[in-house]
Amino acid sequence: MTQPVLHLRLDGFEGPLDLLLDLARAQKVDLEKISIIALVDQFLAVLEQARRVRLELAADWLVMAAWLAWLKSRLLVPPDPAEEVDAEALAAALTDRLAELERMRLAAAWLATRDQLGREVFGRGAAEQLRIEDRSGINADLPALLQAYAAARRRALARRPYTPKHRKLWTVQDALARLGRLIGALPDWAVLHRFLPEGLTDPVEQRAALASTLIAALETARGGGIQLQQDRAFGPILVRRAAPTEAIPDVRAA
Amino acid sequence: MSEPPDLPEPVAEPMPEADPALFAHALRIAEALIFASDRPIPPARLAQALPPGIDPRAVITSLMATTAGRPVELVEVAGGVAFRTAPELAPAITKVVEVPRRLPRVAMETLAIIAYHQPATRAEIEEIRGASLSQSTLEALLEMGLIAPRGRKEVPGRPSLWGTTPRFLEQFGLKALTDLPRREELVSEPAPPLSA
Amino acid sequence: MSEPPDLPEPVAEPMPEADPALFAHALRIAEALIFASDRPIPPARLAQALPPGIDPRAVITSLMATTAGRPVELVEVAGGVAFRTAPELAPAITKVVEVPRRLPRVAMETLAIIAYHQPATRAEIEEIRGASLSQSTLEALLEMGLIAPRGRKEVPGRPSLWGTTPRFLEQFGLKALTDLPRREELVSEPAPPLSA
Repeated sequence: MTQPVLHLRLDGFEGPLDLLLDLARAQKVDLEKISIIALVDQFLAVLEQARRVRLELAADWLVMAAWLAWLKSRLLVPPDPAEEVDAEALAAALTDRLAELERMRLAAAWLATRDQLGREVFGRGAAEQLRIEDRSGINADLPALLQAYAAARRRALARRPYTPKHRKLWTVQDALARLGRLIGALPDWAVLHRFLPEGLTDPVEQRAALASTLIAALETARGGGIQLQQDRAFGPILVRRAAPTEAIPDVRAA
Repeated sequence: MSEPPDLPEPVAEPMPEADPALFAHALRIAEALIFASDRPIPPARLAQALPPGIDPRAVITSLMATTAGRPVELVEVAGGVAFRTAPELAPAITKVVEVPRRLPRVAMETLAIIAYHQPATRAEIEEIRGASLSQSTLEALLEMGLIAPRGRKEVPGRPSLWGTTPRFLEQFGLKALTDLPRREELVSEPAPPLSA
Repeated sequence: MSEPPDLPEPVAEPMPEADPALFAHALRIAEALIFASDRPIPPARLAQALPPGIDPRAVITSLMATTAGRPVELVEVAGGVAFRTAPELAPAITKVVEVPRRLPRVAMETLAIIAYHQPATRAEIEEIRGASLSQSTLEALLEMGLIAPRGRKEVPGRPSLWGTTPRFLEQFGLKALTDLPRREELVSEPAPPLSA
């Protein structure tokens, strides 16, 4: 085997596979028929020389070297039926990888021979605009129109100034007058509710009238005109005309 | 408009002193170069590519004469020459792409209010929308043919009344204005009671 | 391998049943349409522009015949037809028109691997080349529009898959990917001209 002239320019190779392909080509035979053992020897020789010059070598080179040394040892011993890995198959796989890299190199070279756009041939430099945009159409449908109407109306209505509902409230004066008028005709205890004005349906107005009537009753009781009585909290409030002598203590009790 | 910059009369024959084969080659170069350039080629730049001794203006003149009336003509444009497709072929080769416009929200609301309350003045539309309305919105609707003036209202200032057009019905797929849903179905119109 | 997509034999005469004046008009339209575009025009796009009843392939065939040998020729490329300058005029054109740099060898090899193994992951490309691939190489190809991502591979890490683009076909003047030499044809000649 002639030792190829090697100048240890590993930097010129794109990795171990690149060097292997170069060495395989130097065997000047079909890649399918290269001698893997000769290839391994050449690769290891190149690496050995390289390591003599400089110690540091990239890990992928060393991994490939170790794997190739192992592969060579397997190829040299007779095949062992019990062996899990078939050395011949591994060697064939390596050959296939080299062949594929070679094919891709040739494909790249073929591409490089083509007339390239912008180098050897030129297309139209200033393309003309062939699209005309017609913007006369309107993108709007009936649902959108109705939604717009509803939205505008709702917004306008929500924006109207707030005018509170007019309320007719039963004043304390009204209650005093009504109480004074009715109490004279009262024979005995009566529920305070009976002194509320009639015809009130609004709950707010009803509660206001009750409050006015209670204040009017308390006021009248303080003057000694009536007596008030409530047996328990939230129980009915009772009213009766006061006997002139015993008015005051009962009011305190309420 | 733009006078040919110092171009001689368009005659199809080469300059008398030029070798015909060389001139023919120059024509080939000029045609390819002008085709490939992304900008109009001024005579001075054309000269750089031509064989020495060939007048670029003679080449341009000749090329203009031979391409006149062809589907792709050599024309003079800003500071040079360029190939352009013949204008009369534009309808055949251009593709019209419809890009419908979306109506802005204000325009859509205004249109809806005119549809339901027509004829309506601008002030009435503003009252119903509860917001002021720009003249440009009305003008846009007018320009799109969706609304049209319907006379004037006999109140001080005599404001224009607006109504929708047949184009409006067409756009929204309506046979008649009565096809529109009733207002009450869209908005519950007196305000809902505000109870305590 | 790559049959021209159903193109009849290149004969300059129109389809027998076509009205000659109509066919001449169709030729004008086709020339203008293809000339106006900087990208190849597929026959289907051409058909849209032609008068009804005109076979776009007959028009293409006729136009190819009349422009053959002219400084700007009609060629089939990337699934359509485009006008291209004749290669022998390149030296004159490049005196004026700027020419991009040649792709470095690594980029050309990567492109070839992607073309033949697409869709391929970066790891697969590295495996075939037996060397790591710099990001800048991939980015350069991407930037030139020659490759494009083609989804992700459903393996751990979900790496991107890469494939070639129509622009790749245009760049190298290929009608389709099937114009690439078949793998069996990629055998080194007795003295391989490739060297590291």
